[in-house]
Amino acid sequence: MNPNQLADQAHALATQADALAAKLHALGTAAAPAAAAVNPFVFLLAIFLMACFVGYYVVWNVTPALHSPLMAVTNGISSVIIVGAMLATGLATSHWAMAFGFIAVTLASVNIFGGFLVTQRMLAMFKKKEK
Amino acid sequence: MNPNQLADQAHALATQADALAAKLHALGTAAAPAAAAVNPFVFLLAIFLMACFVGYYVVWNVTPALHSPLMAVTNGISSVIIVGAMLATGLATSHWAMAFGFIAVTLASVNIFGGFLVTQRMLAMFKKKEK
Amino acid sequence: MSASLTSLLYLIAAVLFILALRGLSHPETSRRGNLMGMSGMAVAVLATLVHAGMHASGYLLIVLGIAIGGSVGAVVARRIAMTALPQLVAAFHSLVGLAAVFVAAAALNAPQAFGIGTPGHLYVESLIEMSIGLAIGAITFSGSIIAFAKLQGIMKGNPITFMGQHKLNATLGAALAVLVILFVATGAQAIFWIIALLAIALGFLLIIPIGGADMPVVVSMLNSYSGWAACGIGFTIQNLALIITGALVGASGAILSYVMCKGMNRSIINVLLGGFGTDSGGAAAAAATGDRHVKHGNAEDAGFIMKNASKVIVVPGYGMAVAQAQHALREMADTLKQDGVEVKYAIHPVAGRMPGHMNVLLAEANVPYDEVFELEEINNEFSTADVVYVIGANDVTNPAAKTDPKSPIYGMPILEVDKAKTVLFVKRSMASGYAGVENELFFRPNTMMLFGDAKKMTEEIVQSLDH
Amino acid sequence: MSASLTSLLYLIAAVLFILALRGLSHPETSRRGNLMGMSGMAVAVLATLVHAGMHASGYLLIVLGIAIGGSVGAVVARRIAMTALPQLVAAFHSLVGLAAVFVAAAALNAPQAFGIGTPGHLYVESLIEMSIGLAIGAITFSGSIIAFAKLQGIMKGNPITFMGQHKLNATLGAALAVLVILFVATGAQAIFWIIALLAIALGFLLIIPIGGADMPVVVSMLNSYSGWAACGIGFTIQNLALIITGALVGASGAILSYVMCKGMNRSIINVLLGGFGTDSGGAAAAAATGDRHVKHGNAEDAGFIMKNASKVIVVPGYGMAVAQAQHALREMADTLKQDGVEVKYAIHPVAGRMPGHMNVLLAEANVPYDEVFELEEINNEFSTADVVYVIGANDVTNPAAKTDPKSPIYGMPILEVDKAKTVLFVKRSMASGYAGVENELFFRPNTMMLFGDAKKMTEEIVQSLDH
Ligand SMILES: NC(=O)c1ccc[n+]([C@@H]2O[C@H](COP(=O)([O-])OP(=O)(O)OC[C@H]3O[C@@H](n4cnc5c(N)ncnc54)[C@H](OP(=O)(O)O)[C@@H]3O)[C@@H](O)[C@H]2O)c1
Ligand SMILES: NC(=O)c1ccc[n+]([C@@H]2O[C@H](COP(=O)([O-])OP(=O)(O)OC[C@H]3O[C@@H](n4cnc5c(N)ncnc54)[C@H](OP(=O)(O)O)[C@@H]3O)[C@@H](O)[C@H]2O)c1
Repeated sequence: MNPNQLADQAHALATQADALAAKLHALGTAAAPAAAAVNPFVFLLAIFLMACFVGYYVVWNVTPALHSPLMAVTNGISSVIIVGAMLATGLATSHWAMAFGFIAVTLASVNIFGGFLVTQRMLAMFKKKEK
Repeated sequence: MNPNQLADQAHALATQADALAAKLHALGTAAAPAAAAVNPFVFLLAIFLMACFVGYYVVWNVTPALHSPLMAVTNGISSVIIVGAMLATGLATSHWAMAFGFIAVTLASVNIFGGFLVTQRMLAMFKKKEK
Repeated sequence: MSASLTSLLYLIAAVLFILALRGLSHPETSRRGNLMGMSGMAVAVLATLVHAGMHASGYLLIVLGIAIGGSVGAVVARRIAMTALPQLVAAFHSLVGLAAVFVAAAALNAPQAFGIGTPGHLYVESLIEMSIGLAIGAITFSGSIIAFAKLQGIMKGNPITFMGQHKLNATLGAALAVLVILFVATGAQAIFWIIALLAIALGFLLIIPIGGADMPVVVSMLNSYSGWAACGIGFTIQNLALIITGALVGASGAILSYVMCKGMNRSIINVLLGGFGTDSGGAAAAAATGDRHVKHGNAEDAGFIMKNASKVIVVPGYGMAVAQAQHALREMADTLKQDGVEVKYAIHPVAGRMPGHMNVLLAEANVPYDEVFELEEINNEFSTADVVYVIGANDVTNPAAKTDPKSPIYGMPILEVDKAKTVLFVKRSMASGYAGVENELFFRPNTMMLFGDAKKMTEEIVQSLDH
Repeated sequence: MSASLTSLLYLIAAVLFILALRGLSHPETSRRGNLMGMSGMAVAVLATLVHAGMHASGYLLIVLGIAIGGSVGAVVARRIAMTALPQLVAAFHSLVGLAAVFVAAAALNAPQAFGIGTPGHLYVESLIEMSIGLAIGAITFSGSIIAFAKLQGIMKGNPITFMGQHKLNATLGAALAVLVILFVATGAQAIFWIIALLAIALGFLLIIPIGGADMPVVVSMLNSYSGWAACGIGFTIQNLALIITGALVGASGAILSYVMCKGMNRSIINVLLGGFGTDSGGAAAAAATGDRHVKHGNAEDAGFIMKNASKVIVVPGYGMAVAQAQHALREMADTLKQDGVEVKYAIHPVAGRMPGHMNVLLAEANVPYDEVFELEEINNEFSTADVVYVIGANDVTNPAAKTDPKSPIYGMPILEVDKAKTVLFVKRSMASGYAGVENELFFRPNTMMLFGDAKKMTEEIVQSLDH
């Protein structure tokens, strides 16, 4: 291999790497036009704030007669934390993380089944006058 | 320069480029941990959906006596589109874009001042019984 | 300032807008609500002003635009008569629609300003969102202009219909859809403007077949559209304030349209297909009185009856707005109250020609809002009233809504004024109201018709009371 | 599946949860609401199951966990008595709190799974969010355990107070804050677990000074906490479903606490500072009857009076729950209705020991919900009732709330049962209720006391009615 060839090859390699870098950068921005510059935390915060308003209104509209089922059903839905537990169990390679995840999956499952089924039992009792 | 030196240099260049690519990638993710992989559109959609719920509830809670001021005030706040117009006017280098932006700024300003001031005039009239 | 910080400020602005609408849930908090709205707008504008990279000529144009637009807006807001509110709102919507079109055009020409690509090479996602904002904005613009013209009387209120109208609209709509797809594929300027023109034409064509009297529903629907247009632009330029605000405005317009349609017991489809109602109630076919007996009265009679009553309920309607009789009405109520008569006001949800129309007019005449009651609050009280003074209202009292399944207003909730001992009807003739339905009440033995202009008649009653 | 698609599914799950709560606005839509909640959970779980990169042993553990947890939950839900609901809810909260702690621990050990850094090198942002989720979760866990123990009777209901309690709590709180800062700076495992232990201790200490009877407010407040903990974790792992759901649950708990405090006319601070009320009403100081006259009666008398009434309003309270008298009560109402007597139920917002407590029990006994009315709906009707049958309720009828500004319940809205012709009070003694306030009504001439267990007394009345 002569020096010139080598130099050419090196140059080609460098340009390739450069192109790769550019592509990677583009990848980051293409998926996310203007927002790429915005920290996703801001978006999550916006979602959180809006959800607080929604929660406020939606819960105030729950009829007082159903406040007990409300407590039970929120129990059920707050167990959506199982999502985090499942990801930890299924994706982690650390045994500790998997163990913690497994415990959390089990605890949340108690709540999911317990919460929704108790609610169902309660709601099944609310009946209108038979005519 | 001997071939070996050249090859070395080329190699160094390549590793450098590689590092650069990695750094760029890290830059994209550091600011935005897990969410980096998620298209911001999903977040914006979530915000939009939550805002629809908020809008539904907040407007239903407006007392019918104030439905006319409601129409006027929504007029005012919908002119927040001025933000887009201002960005176009101030950031664009294209003359067309600046002209379009300017027109939009002017139109939206009519609405902002008109909407809020008319609302103020209306609301100022709503008075309680003097005792 | 960093993009994140700017976004945060936009979020704060959006929350202030939510609090503004929340304030309108009660007259007491409503003024604070409006202030919140103003602060929200101030935050949004200031956040944009300090955006990194703004150039001097841009600042100049922005300040100029705000100065021109702001002064026009302020002058209009100060001068406008409260009775012209419906057309004012329509005019304002057309401006929002047009602004959306121009922001879309600016974004297409300077995509770098919004980080959505380079000229001619915009992200597909952005092009989709942009064309939605553009099309809805353009329809809002032209539709609102027609609504304004019909309400202002520049254009006749009659529904304008012609052969193949629906087909034409459908064709235009399909063409629009095709063009949007082409635009997303190419991002071409020319297609952008063709879409704009086509959408403007469609906006005209959609609204002309709708009668002038249905314009309030249309205005509210266009309000909703202007919100969705703002959302479209908001997604394009990824702006939190625009997305959230657009959803709020969209919801507001949709809900008000719903409230009106429900109050009239019609479907929104029925309204949009057009052809119902002409300019104003008065023009509708005068009812054939036949040989049925109608009890007339004059101001003296009315004054005498009310003076001797212990409770009077006032039911205002569109005629009060036409005659601008609200001040005379307040005077009459004051005089009656001095004589120890209890006076209350009953407002039907669709009395007048705009939601909350009567409330604003009564408020303008300094009627305290705690004397003004909504249908559900007061409907049971009519049986305890000695006199109901119906001033320029008609449809909202028509018992046909309860009794006649064939009537176009059947199912609409009504104010049950006939439960009172005496009903006084102030109107100019036996003509029917907006819905064009004869009102059975005019012929009841406990009804007395007071023919004449609402303002004049009320002033005469005040005089007779003063004697 | 791409991360965006997964996120979209989480968003759909969150919207389903919103619709679930929305369904609870009416009994008719409530069952559909609960189904929506279940579907939302199914969507969230399925979306996670098909997440890219899940390994086989993970799947195994997940299925195992769901199987174990699910069957325990299902069995408990099926077996539990409706009267044990408050403690069940408390127990469930403690599980959510503990789950949050373990998810935080897992995220700390396997940050790559959530894309929040590498072990030992987590993003600062994520560490902040994680420690918030951890601390709130741990407090929720131990606080709920105490609430459960007090409600279940495992632990005495008395407020446990000691010298320097508030100081100790403040010190612990400060220590927690310092540790959180240290944790964010270092990301050390050890500090993580110290925070967990400290927060658990704080949870215990915060709840033990609160009396057993105040536990419902505490349970609801902990419900709110469990929501905020979920939010903290949601921000850490950037999960839409968790963030939105956390906010919903947080709002729900906060609002229910507010409703209860308002219904009792106490501030949340007053409740949390503790020391008010002991285990149950019955234990509170028995009122000194003095020489004031009290009219006694027996089941026969009560049956006779009610048989001859045309309208009876039933006011249930905590005593009905204690005695499990709801079935007997329904039977009594049925018998009366057969005799042509109109029967209605009036529910005070804080009757019983949990919001909506009475409604669930009455529903359990097949009382149709359209016969059950809330305070505002029925308070005007007591004057038209011949008999009010107060069964195990006390405070919610006490006129001292209106007349005696020095009474601890002053300002609390009450059911105005004394407006009825005759008031029948079913309780075991002259003892006061939860608030420990003597009830003036017992001494009124139109009141008749029926001393005895609510269930027994009601059954006896049914027998006497059958004769
Ligand atoms: N509020 C809304 O949002 C809204 C929106 C869309 C449609 N609408 C419709 O508008 C109608 C509103 O009912 P309404 O009872 O208020 O009005 P209406 O039924 O239209 O009746 C108004 C009456 O006022 C009389 N009038 C007109 N000018 C007058 C004057 N200068 N002095 C005295 N009387 C005068 C007219 O009778 P003469 O000609 O005999 O004087 C007419 O019968 C409903 O049918 C509703 O569905 C309302
Ligand atoms: N619902 C909530 O969310 C909530 C939350 C926190 C606090 N609270 C408080 O709880 C109270 C609820 O009022 P309330 O009127 O329902 O209950 P209460 O005032 O506590 O009175 C219950 C009465 O039932 C009687 N009783 C107990 N066991 C009985 C039995 N087996 N048979 C017959 N009677 C029996 C007791 O009198 P004897 O001992 O003489 O039988 C007692 O006076 C309010 O003070 C409220 O502030 C409610």
